[in-house]
Amino acid sequence: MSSESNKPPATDHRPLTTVTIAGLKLKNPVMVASGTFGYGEEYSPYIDLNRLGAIVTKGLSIKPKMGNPTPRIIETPSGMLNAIGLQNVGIDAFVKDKLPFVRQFDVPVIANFFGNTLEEYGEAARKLSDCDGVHALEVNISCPNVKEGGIVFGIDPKAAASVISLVRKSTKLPVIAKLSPNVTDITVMARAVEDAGADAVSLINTLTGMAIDVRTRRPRLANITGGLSGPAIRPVAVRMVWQVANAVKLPIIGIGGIMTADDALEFIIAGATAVQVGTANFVNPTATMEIIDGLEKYLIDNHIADIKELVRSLNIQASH
Amino acid sequence: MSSESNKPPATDHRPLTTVTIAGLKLKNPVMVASGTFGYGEEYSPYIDLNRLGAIVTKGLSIKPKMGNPTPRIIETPSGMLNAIGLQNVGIDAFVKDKLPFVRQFDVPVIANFFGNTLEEYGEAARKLSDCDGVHALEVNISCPNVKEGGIVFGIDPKAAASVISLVRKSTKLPVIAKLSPNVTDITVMARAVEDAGADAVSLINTLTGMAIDVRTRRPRLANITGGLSGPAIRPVAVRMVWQVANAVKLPIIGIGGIMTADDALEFIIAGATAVQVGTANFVNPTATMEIIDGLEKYLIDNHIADIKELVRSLNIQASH
Amino acid sequence: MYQVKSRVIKNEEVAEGYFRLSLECPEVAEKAGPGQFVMLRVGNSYDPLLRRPFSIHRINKWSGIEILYKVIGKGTGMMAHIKAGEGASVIGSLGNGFSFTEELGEALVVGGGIGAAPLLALAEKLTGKGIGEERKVIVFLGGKSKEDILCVEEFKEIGAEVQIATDDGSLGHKGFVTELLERYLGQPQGTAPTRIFSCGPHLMSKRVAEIAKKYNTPCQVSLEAHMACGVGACLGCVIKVKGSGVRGQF
Amino acid sequence: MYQVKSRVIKNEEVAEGYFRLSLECPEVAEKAGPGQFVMLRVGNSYDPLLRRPFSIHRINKWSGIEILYKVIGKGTGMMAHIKAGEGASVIGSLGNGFSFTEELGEALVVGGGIGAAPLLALAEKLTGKGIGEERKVIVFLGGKSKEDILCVEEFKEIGAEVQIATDDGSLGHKGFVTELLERYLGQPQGTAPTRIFSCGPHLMSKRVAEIAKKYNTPCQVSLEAHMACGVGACLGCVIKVKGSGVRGQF
Ligand SMILES: Cc1cc2nc3c(=O)[nH]c(=O)nc-3n(C[C@H](O)[C@H](O)[C@H](O)COP(=O)(O)OP(=O)(O)OC[C@H]3O[C@@H](n4cnc5c(N)ncnc54)[C@H](O)[C@@H]3O)c2cc1C
Ligand SMILES: Cc1cc2nc3c(=O)[nH]c(=O)nc-3n(C[C@H](O)[C@H](O)[C@H](O)COP(=O)(O)OP(=O)(O)OC[C@H]3O[C@@H](n4cnc5c(N)ncnc54)[C@H](O)[C@@H]3O)c2cc1C
Ligand SMILES: Cc1cc2nc3c(=O)[nH]c(=O)nc-3n(C[C@H](O)[C@H](O)[C@H](O)COP(=O)(O)O)c2cc1C
Ligand SMILES: Cc1cc2nc3c(=O)[nH]c(=O)nc-3n(C[C@H](O)[C@H](O)[C@H](O)COP(=O)(O)O)c2cc1C
Ligand code: FES
Ligand code: FES
Repeated sequence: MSSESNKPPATDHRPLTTVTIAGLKLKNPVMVASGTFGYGEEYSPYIDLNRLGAIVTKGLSIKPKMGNPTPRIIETPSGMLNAIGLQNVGIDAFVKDKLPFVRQFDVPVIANFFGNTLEEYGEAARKLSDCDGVHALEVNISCPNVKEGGIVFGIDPKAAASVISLVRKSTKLPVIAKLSPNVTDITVMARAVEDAGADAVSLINTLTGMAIDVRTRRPRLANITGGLSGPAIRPVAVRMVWQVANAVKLPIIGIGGIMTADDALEFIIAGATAVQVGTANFVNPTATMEIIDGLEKYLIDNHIADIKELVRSLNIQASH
Repeated sequence: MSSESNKPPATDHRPLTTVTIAGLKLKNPVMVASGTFGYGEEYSPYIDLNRLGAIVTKGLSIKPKMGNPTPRIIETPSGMLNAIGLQNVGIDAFVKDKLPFVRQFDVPVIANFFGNTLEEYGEAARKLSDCDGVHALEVNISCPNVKEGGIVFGIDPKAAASVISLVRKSTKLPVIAKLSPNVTDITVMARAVEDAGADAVSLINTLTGMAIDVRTRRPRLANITGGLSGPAIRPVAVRMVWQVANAVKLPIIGIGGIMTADDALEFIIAGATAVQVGTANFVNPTATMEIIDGLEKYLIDNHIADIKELVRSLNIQASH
Repeated sequence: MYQVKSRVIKNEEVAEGYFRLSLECPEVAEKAGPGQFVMLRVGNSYDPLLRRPFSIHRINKWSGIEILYKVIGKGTGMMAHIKAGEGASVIGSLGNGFSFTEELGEALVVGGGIGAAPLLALAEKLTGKGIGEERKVIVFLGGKSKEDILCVEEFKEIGAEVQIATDDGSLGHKGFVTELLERYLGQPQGTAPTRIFSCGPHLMSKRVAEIAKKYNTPCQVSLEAHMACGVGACLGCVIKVKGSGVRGQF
Repeated sequence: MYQVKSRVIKNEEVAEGYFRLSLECPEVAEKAGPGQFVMLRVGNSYDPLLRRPFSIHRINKWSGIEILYKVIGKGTGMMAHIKAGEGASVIGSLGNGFSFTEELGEALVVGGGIGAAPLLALAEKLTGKGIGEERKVIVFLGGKSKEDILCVEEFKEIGAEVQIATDDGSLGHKGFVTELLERYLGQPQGTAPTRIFSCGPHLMSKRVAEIAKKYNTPCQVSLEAHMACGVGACLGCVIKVKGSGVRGQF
């Protein structure tokens, strides 16, 4: 009774769900994660793209990339391993063939990209900044499937900082650094990219994993190792978001195994200003819509007028 | 037809399943993991302890430890988070009250232990070596739930090496270093403990994770963070075992999400000489027995005379 | 204690959202006592991963046990799909269960919602009587609404008196079941040794304990502990362990 | 393409380990063609996590579709537990499916084991005939044993001729189904445009392709690709994508 009456009265208006990440205003904090939503068109028959907070593209590179041999995807308990190998059409074809489709919609487009060398990161950033319809850049320094040295950027704070500084200099767009979870201390990486000029961090990318076919005694992925995603990794992702929230001031985009609104709320309460939904798109193409609705319902049910009040609201006082 | 006739004839005898880890001979490579099997008595109504490769005890310390407040355990997709906080009866009570029970069985006992300081590791190693019925020591340098500084040992190669050197000097028993997966490069840790005199490495301990109750906006574990175990982490564990197998010569004990014989085989093929079964004990107390039977069946079905032939047998040649 | 692959005899919805599962497991049944529980697992999915604890609802000594469960999440949702003839893995029986002596003359049994589950096995033992002695068993059942009042017929059949309370007044007294208990204890009492047994949600148990303090030792079973192993091996639940059995919050 | 929460009409075991699932999903049915597939999900467990692809077995234009599936692992094991009235999530219809023109005079339809599933919808369309034209449909079914020969009656009912081969000779010709196809093609042929359609295990498909090379264009559906999304979004399966539909290995 008494706790009920302490609550503020239910708001008359719909709660505010808009958030701003690095100057980019989003209708709501729910984006789709890179590599899990194609270039935007693939899921357009199933959901209204206008309702998304933002669309993050498949990881792009200067040159088109064929990716790895198959099998590229296998299922694991409550997760999946992928070793797509960053297959993509290349930035030029993206701008020419893919961007016009998503530009039709009222949704910010965040271009996820990577380079095989430091210089390529700069060049890609410049190219993407020049085209019409890209609203922010997400720098993938963390893909575990590139063998050309890309991995180094994601796990070494100095290398990560050098990539982000260069990208920062090469674009006027907001720069989001996407962090790898395959590190001892994610806060060191977050601080490094913060100092190097990133406007936001997104985390986590996939955990490196592996599975073996015991009949053939061969790896189940042609690439041997791959990236683990899905609900299995969510506890690790939430922990890292919480750690980073306690270490840097940058806005955080939380990613990893988000399937439902409650999952998204875990990340937001832990410290994320926005979230990305990845593997869930495959399982349930309407997951993002359900999450957006679920967040709004949570705000109403809990008498919260603005979703920003939830960000970093974790209460760690012992309860007894 | 032709591939069939290329196979060696089925062995007349039962295949060999014995393995040797750091001089310790095991009937078979299947142990129970620390903290998931109590002190041995708890599961004795359900399985024949004599059939186990070895029993690893709950993590022991010089002084008894109360552990963390509850909730200490929560379920996550295909996994669980625990923050027991290394509750244990202490080495003296273990020797007096617990060891006599397991000593009745024909099974090697591996004492898992930890210290809050470097000195405590040495003292604990000495104490455990003096008592009758402990056959090897597993040094937990990696528990994420000890806040007194214990975590440092597990993620810093120099600190890990200093612990292992000291333990090495303090005992004549085989020394197994148990590694944390919460590091950028597990091979660096494995090499550090190899150089410091470890006889074997066991991996992985739990991944640090976290979960939030979105109704109360509190952590679901009283300790805030906990260790993720179970099938969810298996792909990460298999990957790390494979990496370590390519980096050190030490025998490896593979741990992480093993539920079935096929899971155990993944680790063995990746490079583990033996395995430990943890969370699976809770789900299926007879898991170890089924795994032991399943390994033997696999050897027979695949015409393999000795399980040692399987260790590090992963074929990474492209198949097409 | 055993781990058995038991066969499902029957799995039927006895009320909206409540199922009764009959399991063939003579070994477990033989040793089982009221207030004890089993750890159950159906299917082979790893989500949910852990076994689920369920009180023993009824014991059929030579054949098996029954479980009464409420569907609330993934685990119980999967249980609701199990068909007769299929397998379920049972670990049990665990916990020390309810205890009373032959001399007990009057038993006041208080159940809230699904908390009625273990009380049927208890009532069956209580009404089984002592050595030639007469024993009075009153069962107080509470719940949100009439759908949450379980096993009334079963309790009556074995000779227990049943008193009912619902929050919405759709059946019996409108109010808390503990009010019925208090009213009863407020009346002039006989001299027979009396004991209260209860199982239900946390708040109900607390109130029972308060009431019982004045009159007798309460004996409670909590259905709200989170358990990973159920046998004392994981140290996840901070419970007193006796032998290798988990004591629950008695 | 739609994602729909469809209602299960029926889910019955039609042969040991083989089930037929009828789903109410008029939107999907309306656009569906033979050789297309749907991505299915039942329950809310995350293990298995991904949807499972199933060929459209039969199309009931105004109401829904049928799936014929073999229980082999966790996903299909869970499907076998779904009851009429419950929900299943369907994404479809996906893939380009089988194609043929009105002129087609003779269709040789080859199915191995569960590969028969998509062939019934195909045969129904094939026997539906062209504009006033007569069309011959011969269905060649192969399997390990007679239990693996599916839908013989259904194929016959719609007017197809059925030829059977089993590895163990328990039904029809003892040997491979491709031997029946070869034997048939070895006989003197008419002049009607002929086409081979096939669906089955990898080795069978390979052999069909070899045989077909001499005679015609084969058209194959593989049931062995691992798919995460089924719609071209994950790039997990290296398949040609047309529009947003996945082409499968046709
Ligand atoms: C000793 C004991 C005896 C019990 N006896 C019965 C009984 O006879 N009949 C009955 O219907 N229920 C009983 N329960 C409660 C039952 O175990 C839970 O309802 C069940 O585990 C929920 O599983 P789920 O997967 O359907 O729900 P979940 O999806 O796991 O969770 C739904 C809700 O149930 C809670 N829950 C989850 N796991 C547990 C757990 N291990 N223990 C308690 N709560 C949990 C969660 O916190 C959540 O609020 C008993 C519990 C205990 C500890
Ligand atoms: C386009 C297409 C159409 C299909 N149509 C049918 C059909 O009509 N009827 C039918 O019974 N089956 C069909 N299949 C196969 C069916 O998808 C698999 O049998 C099913 O996914 C197995 O799921 P499971 O969880 O029971 O098995 P799992 O436990 O996942 O695995 C058991 C075995 O099945 C294989 N498998 C797992 N997932 C897939 C997958 N996504 N695709 C293919 N194989 C897999 C595994 O490698 C393993 O060998 C089709 C597959 C494809 C690609
Ligand atoms: C099939 C697949 C492809 C991916 N491709 C990319 C990519 O190109 N660039 C990138 O930064 N992340 C990529 N990711 C990682 C996701 O964006 C996301 O960080 C990760 O999957 C964790 O989120 P989830 O658990 O919600 O999927 C990919 C993930 C998957 C499953
Ligand atoms: C409840 C619980 C308690 C544990 N306690 C210890 C411990 O005391 N010492 C230790 O080295 N590891 C401990 N572990 C880690 C396990 O030994 C094992 O490394 C880990 O759980 C991964 O294996 P699994 O996935 O098979 O459980 C514990 C794990 C669990 C689940
Ligand atoms: S549930 Fe494991 S000790 Fe209580
Ligand atoms: S299954 Fe995702 S692209 Fe084919």
